[in-house]
Amino acid sequence: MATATLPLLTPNDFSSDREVRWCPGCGDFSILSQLKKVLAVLNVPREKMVFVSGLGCAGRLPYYLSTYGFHGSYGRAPALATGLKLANPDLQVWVVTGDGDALSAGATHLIHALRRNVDLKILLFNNEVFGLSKGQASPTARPGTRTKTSPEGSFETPLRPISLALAAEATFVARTIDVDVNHMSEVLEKAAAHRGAAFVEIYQNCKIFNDGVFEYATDASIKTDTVIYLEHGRPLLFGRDRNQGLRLNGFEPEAVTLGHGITMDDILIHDERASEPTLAFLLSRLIGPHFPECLGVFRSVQRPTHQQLLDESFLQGDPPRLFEKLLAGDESWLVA
Amino acid sequence: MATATLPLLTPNDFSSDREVRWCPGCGDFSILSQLKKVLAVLNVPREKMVFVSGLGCAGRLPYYLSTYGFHGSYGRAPALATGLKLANPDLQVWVVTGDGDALSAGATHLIHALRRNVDLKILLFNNEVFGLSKGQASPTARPGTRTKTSPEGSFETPLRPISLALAAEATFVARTIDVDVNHMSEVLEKAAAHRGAAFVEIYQNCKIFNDGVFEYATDASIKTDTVIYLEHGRPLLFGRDRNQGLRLNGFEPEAVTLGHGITMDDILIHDERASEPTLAFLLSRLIGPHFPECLGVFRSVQRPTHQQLLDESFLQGDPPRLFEKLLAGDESWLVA
Amino acid sequence: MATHERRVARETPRKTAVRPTAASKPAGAIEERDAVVIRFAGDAGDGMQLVGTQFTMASAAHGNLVCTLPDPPAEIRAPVGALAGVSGFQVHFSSHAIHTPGDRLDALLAMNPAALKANLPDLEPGALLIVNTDTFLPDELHAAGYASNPLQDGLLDSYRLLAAPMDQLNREAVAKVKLIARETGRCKSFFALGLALWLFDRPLDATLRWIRDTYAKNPVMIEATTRSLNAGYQRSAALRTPAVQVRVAKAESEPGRYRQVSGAEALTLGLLAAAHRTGLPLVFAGFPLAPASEILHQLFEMKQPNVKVIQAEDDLAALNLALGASFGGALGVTATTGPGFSLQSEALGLAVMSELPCVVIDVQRAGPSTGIPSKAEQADLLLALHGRHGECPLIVLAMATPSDGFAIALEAARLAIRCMTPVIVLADAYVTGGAETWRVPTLDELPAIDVRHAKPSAGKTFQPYGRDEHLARPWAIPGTPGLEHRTGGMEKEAGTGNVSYNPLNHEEMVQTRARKIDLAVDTIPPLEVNGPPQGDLLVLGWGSTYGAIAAAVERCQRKGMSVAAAHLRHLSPLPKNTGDVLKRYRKVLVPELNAGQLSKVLRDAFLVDVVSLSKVQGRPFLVREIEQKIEELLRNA
Amino acid sequence: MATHERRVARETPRKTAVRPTAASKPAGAIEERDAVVIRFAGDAGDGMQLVGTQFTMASAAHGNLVCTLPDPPAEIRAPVGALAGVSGFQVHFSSHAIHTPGDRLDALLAMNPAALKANLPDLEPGALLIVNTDTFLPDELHAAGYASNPLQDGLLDSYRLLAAPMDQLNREAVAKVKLIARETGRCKSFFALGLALWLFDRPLDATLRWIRDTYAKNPVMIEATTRSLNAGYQRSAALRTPAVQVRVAKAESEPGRYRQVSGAEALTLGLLAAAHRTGLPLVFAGFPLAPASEILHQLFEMKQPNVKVIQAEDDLAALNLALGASFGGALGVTATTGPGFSLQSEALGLAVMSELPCVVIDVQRAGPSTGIPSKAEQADLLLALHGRHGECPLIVLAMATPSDGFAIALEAARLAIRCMTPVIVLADAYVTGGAETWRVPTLDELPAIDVRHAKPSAGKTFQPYGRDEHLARPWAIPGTPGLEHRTGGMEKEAGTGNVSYNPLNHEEMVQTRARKIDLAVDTIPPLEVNGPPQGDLLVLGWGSTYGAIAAAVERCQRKGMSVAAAHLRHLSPLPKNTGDVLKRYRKVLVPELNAGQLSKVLRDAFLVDVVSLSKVQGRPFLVREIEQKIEELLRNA
Ligand SMILES: Cc1ncc(C[n+]2csc(CCOP(=O)(O)OP(=O)(O)O)c2C)c(N)n1
Ligand SMILES: Cc1ncc(C[n+]2csc(CCOP(=O)(O)OP(=O)(O)O)c2C)c(N)n1
Ligand code: SF4
Ligand code: SF4
Ligand SMILES: [Mg+2]
Ligand SMILES: [Mg+2]
Repeated sequence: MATATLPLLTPNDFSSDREVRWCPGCGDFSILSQLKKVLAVLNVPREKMVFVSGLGCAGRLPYYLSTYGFHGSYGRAPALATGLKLANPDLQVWVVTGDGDALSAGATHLIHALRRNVDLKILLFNNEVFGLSKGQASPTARPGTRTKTSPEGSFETPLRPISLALAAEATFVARTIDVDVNHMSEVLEKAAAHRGAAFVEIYQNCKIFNDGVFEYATDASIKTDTVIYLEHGRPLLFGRDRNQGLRLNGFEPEAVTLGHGITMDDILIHDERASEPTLAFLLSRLIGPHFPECLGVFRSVQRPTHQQLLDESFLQGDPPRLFEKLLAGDESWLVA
Repeated sequence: MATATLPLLTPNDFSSDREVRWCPGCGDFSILSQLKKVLAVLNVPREKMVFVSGLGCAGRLPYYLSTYGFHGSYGRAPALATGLKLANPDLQVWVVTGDGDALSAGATHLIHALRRNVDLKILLFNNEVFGLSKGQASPTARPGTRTKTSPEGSFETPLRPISLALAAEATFVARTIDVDVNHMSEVLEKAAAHRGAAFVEIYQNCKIFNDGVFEYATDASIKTDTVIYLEHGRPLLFGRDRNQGLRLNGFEPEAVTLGHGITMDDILIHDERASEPTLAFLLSRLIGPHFPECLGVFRSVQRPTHQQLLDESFLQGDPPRLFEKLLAGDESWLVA
Repeated sequence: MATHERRVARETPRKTAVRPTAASKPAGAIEERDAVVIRFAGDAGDGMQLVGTQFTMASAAHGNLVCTLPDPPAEIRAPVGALAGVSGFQVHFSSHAIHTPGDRLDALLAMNPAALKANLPDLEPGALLIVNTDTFLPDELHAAGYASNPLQDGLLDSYRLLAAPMDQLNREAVAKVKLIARETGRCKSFFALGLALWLFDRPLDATLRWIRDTYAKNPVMIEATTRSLNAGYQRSAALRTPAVQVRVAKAESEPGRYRQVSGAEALTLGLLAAAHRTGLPLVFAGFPLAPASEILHQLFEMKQPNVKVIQAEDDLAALNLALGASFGGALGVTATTGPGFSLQSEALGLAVMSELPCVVIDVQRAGPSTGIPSKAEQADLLLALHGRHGECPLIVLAMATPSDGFAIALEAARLAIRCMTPVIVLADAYVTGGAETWRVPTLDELPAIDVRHAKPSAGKTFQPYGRDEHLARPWAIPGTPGLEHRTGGMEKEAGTGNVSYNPLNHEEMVQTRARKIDLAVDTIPPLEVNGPPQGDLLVLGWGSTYGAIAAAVERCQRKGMSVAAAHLRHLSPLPKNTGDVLKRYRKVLVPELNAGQLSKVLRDAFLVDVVSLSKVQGRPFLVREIEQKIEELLRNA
Repeated sequence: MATHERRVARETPRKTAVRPTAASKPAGAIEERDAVVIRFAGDAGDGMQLVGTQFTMASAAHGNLVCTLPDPPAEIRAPVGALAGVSGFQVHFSSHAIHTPGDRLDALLAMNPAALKANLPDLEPGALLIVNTDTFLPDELHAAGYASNPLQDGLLDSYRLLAAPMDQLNREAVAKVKLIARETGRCKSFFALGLALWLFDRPLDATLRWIRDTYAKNPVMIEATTRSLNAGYQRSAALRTPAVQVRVAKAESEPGRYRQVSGAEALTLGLLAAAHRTGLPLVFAGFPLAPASEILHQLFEMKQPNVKVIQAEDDLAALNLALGASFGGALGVTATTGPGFSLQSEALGLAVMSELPCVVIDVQRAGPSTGIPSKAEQADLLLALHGRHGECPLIVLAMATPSDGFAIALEAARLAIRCMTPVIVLADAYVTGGAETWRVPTLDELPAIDVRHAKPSAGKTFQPYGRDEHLARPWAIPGTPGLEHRTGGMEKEAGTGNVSYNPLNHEEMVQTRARKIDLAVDTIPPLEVNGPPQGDLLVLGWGSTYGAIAAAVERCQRKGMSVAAAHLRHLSPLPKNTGDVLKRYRKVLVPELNAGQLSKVLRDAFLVDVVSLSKVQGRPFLVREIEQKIEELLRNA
């Protein structure tokens, strides 16, 4: 892709002619508009971008973008996108999925796309509920969430998308939130720049069926205490005055306040490039109310992409035979 | 289940009349015979036991046991077993699966059975290859494994079943190996005793398609250096003279030799009951040749079982209405 | 019989202190009708589903026979006033038996311009049109795509218009109650309801009772909604023409307890009844997929001891869960929709091979693939019959009307258990979402379902694949000593159930599994004909087209045509006399909401050149469409 | 034509220093035959597949026409000597056209008692029986279930027995080479092969060349196996009666290059040819599932630039991967077997809705569910035709013979691309595992496949669901500026491809998708008849029954019966003249390896009362079975 000659694109260039059909107040709007801004600065021509999605409110996103798009079936988008990328490695392929789509029917496909390190940008809109199907419990629903299928409150232990992605050998794992538009841009740009599978969980408010679950992380009056912004190589601090931090007590993380003998040296330093994802895993376990939750990049390491490995493998072993030779096989004979 | 009146069972009581159809030399034989020994001492009547399996060589196991059994479809055994347990919570239900069965088609079902903490004993026979389908790459195949579908050697990053089970919120996670019969008994007995989902990875040698891949962990001449046996509350030591151990360097584990300033105090202590599975996760990342691999119980914590939660939830909210009342609905009228 | 005593039974105790009371009834001119079709339409936020349901309840309690069709918008929340956000609810109430919610409207209540725009085409000329004039403002008109105001431009001249400034009248009604704006808005639907109840001379009691129960913890809302309801009921007399009341006489019904029931409710109750009747645990595993999710939701709501409901991790898991439960001795059931049903193909094969009783409800929707979510279609018939690899026969039923859901669920359970086989029940949103008046059976009217668990018999080796007189294998429940056995998806040796690669055994088993399904025919009723036992034309349907076909055929019969109707509830096996019946008519018409799937089945089975009437629009047949086709066929006969 | 020059071409260069050389040919009596059916049978470890393949190669290179059927054991490794571990390989070679690997055996080579036990029933009385006597020891006899030694108890009296102590003779042959026991064992198969080659007067060259290439890095094994082979070839003369040689003359063939090809190889080569011919990338995504895995393995082996092969995470992923690849502009292909094919139902619906060219090969096996792995059956036809929710038509083809795999793969690619639709190819282990002689096409003989990628056209908005004369929508490849569009599983508006809930648009699209498939009929050949153009009986088949039907009909024709054969390679749409052809015969017989699935299709489509001949044993038809049915029908005619 020649980048020099690319015309400058604006976010609006990424709008399709379709009317956006989410509920008023849905967090998806904010994600869509921020995404368009990010796409506009990536220096990738529009026709080289493809958005592949599964089913759910999140899954409608491709209709609202003027790129190529494929609205697949429930949970299978990562597989479809992998095939697309195999056919056409030049494309920048994004996968848009929901918590239900990705973690109920689709968990297998997600896990395998990650371990293969297929060069996909996977955005999981996590609203902790099934939106499009009208309000049932999701695999990420917090205990106690009341839905049509959990009338007394959900009691199954929720899955943590970040923990799972890390266990699935993902090379890039991050989390951001619908309304924190600057943070989202930053994370999406990093995901776009990553070579290999980039997994981004986006906390997203479902206005209708799960309104306000992420309020603690969006309400300016408290979010300094409830959120840690991850920065590579920097101590894990939080709090309005950044005087609180995480330290390790054996393998148990502890939220502490600086002072009274606790110094910056006690505070854990974030390392998104660690050879093993143990710290990232630990951070993925932090949830309120006893801990702040982490936003930002949990892990970002380099590993050859699926395509690179495939190409390398092709060069190994015997070179391919001429097609005529293949046709004739190992033993053939002529009848004159 | 009245236990006092139970007749004493022998391993042989658990043999079915079917001829065992694994390849001579297959690790499955050893697992089967050890399993029968364990079953005989569990004090559970044979008719209360059910073995549910998926497809693969491992999946044939139920045929060789005289308990109830269900040989289901590819990858779906955890779901089928969950339904069985719902219908009949009194049963002791075992799930037998292979690395392909559990982690390719079946990953979604496995993950959900674990997070729900369904009271199932899940045995994953990991031979790092597709056996029954005659030798293709498995999701756990080590890089470089040559199979019919990886002629130049597998290049996809393998999944680690233990990492994945931990990320799926499993309450009991362990690993053992086909030929180490005492260790296997110990682990299987603990799994059977666990209330909730117990996940056990069993390293299993496939004589035909992946022979010797676990030799380092079975060969008596080296296994002391290549294996750490996990013991709760005990330091993570290994080596013929137990003079080597694991210590933590930041978040990076290090294999060290005691002496030269390194003392027992530096050595990590295993804790299978930690509130979060971070240490267990770290241990699940250790692989040769730079690290010894862990055998034993990675994690064992108590959380209410799916059945318990279901029962509790039933007691919450309004009591069930009489069926007659339900039939008549909220508004009905009589025509005389 | 019109003198039958009728009283409304209340099932829920009254808990509230504030007692809503009905306003006194204003007087007016009254017109008698046999039946009326009315549709309530408004913005998704206007509470039309509530208005429709309450109106239906009142009509049913009043003694009419009732048939309804909700039509909620596809969007969860469309922008206010948009066409995509229009929510509709149609009610057909009458003094005689009716079969459908009605083709064309005798009355339309439109809460805003979009609702008018979307529904006006269905309104009969001269029919009653009730409009909330307060919403006919420039923005709303624009959103609905009206260039000029239809209230003024003559568009509505051919209707009996009742123009009511409902926002304003409602605001006045609740002025004295302290409400926030949103609550005032909610009251507006009660105003509309009150107006409709007055117009059609229905009693307020049922609605008042509902208000009391629903807002039991919110006396302010009880006060407000009661005021709105009464205001609508009273104000109507004062409104502009045509303030004429319409009255539909009570219908004659057999004695018994009656209620309204939707198809989804009926199916749910039928499943619960099967559990109740057999004493078996019921395990229902579902994965949300509209419109089948409604059954899952209902089951969560109607909680019962001995019934376990679980949301599975996906559609395939759902059927595996159900099957595992059946193996464990429960009645395992799942409900899904096209995409999930396709996914379950593999698991159905396992169910056929393991010969366990389970029930799969497929609420068909317009496909293929994601298609048009929730729109009705009957295009999964061939999938139900043939959609599994290998020779894989099973029983297929289809429900004909909303209340038939109850009977069909029981029938599915009966056959599954009797024949040890999965049973598929086909439905669609038209029957599961629709509702009708239903005589509630007493417990001892529930049909017998014969459950025989295998018992160990001393000295004999247990034969898990032995057969009884119906060729059913024994149901041996884990936990029973002496019956330990293994089942699964591999071919079984007859009798022992051991895995067998024997070619002749395989052929025998393929034939046995097929014969088992064929034999079920002995326990199902013959195909009945409504009309002359032979003649020019038979109209044969299946599933949700029942109502439209019945109504069309009755109309034609009244016109003196030699036409009969018959309806298949059993699609596999077909009733024994199906071929005979078909051959007694010169022509056979098969109306289907697909491209002719039952036609294929009949042509193959009986070599009869049936005529297919196909409609694939995600919408049910209109009575008129079938009527016209009948007339065309008989004209050319 | 028997004088045609024939020389064997070697495709692989000779690398070895040690040159194996053929022993001089011993003399003996010679008997001429038209054709011979021989089966090699032994323990899984006895190398029977190798012996069979090499024998076939030698026969083909010698100039016979050849048809083979491998029958490997179901178990990966059964205990040595067990019946479950018997591995067989059948070769039919002849001087004239043959259609099947043969019903009954003219010769059997049995390496141990189990092999004898399992295969003796198929041996013609008086036929040649070659036995390795060294294995007829008490343990082996017991494992095979023989109470007494058949070599001694008269059981074999009616055969021409050639009793050879192969273990011993082979040991002597390699005594001078330093081998470990396992290697000596492996050489035994070469001894057996040498013996067979001598008996049937085949040349050793091809095998010697194979030995050289295979053991290029192991001169000791070259030495040893060559010795064994020669010993078998020479020793035979010295063996006990009947040491008579049998000779089958060369067949007449068109000029050209020939090879042996299995169905799996032919399919693979056909897919690669499609990629080669079109210049499109080929993306093959497969999930292992016997017997389809063979195609996946072949593709990994025959690596080619522009071809990507991936093992998916499951069967559903495989089709989604293929579909994603098709969207990306490649030819997306997957191959599976019953259980995986059932799972793919949902994804096929998506493929139909997104109207993208992809190919799904279903190597049918005995079902339902896990069934009997790898055994041949044709019971997925109705699943292929109807196994998706909604009205979901697509193209279905079936391969008739092993070499037809090449043509059918190309035909599938052609139709998928031409019509923008998924195409299903039905096969089974009988055709994919079997092999036959095949004239290798030259590159310019490959059929044309017309690929038209959409191009932006200035000033016009791109219509992703516009249509060409075949009703195909444009294939617009991501990366092309100006053609950005969205597709997926929701109903599309005609032309724009936008999501549409419009009822009439839905009906139009349902009809368009169906008509598109119907229209494909214009590009496929009419059904051809082999035999009289009208008459008493037509035998109509599809898929792998081709050979047995052709052979049976030819036999009956030779007996003077008025019977013709026709074979369907296109099942959806059916060739235009199918109905006409059917109606030209008094009776139509449809032999199928299922319970009568094509019969149903034909009865429905043409209202013809076809007679079904059904066999569901996981085994192909014997020629005799069809012949008998033909005779029976004509007797009763
Ligand atoms: C096979 C299949 N199963 C189920 C569904 C129904 N379905 C559509 S969207 C959805 C839930 C989506 O939830 P999520 O992925 O969290 O997305 P959200 O709507 O919350 O953005 C479900 C269950 C389907 N379309 N297909
Ligand atoms: C739907 C489906 N896909 C694929 C298969 C084929 N299959 C059977 S066993 C197997 C691999 C099993 O591997 P694993 O689970 O590791 O078990 P192992 O044989 O190694 O014990 C496969 C791919 C199948 N039976 N069904
Ligand atoms: S249902 Fe929830 S997630 Fe879906 S569009 Fe509405 S607010 Fe957004
Ligand atoms: S293939 Fe491997 S895993 Fe399977 S039975 Fe043989 S040795 Fe065991
Ligand atoms: Mg969601
Ligand atoms: Mg394995």
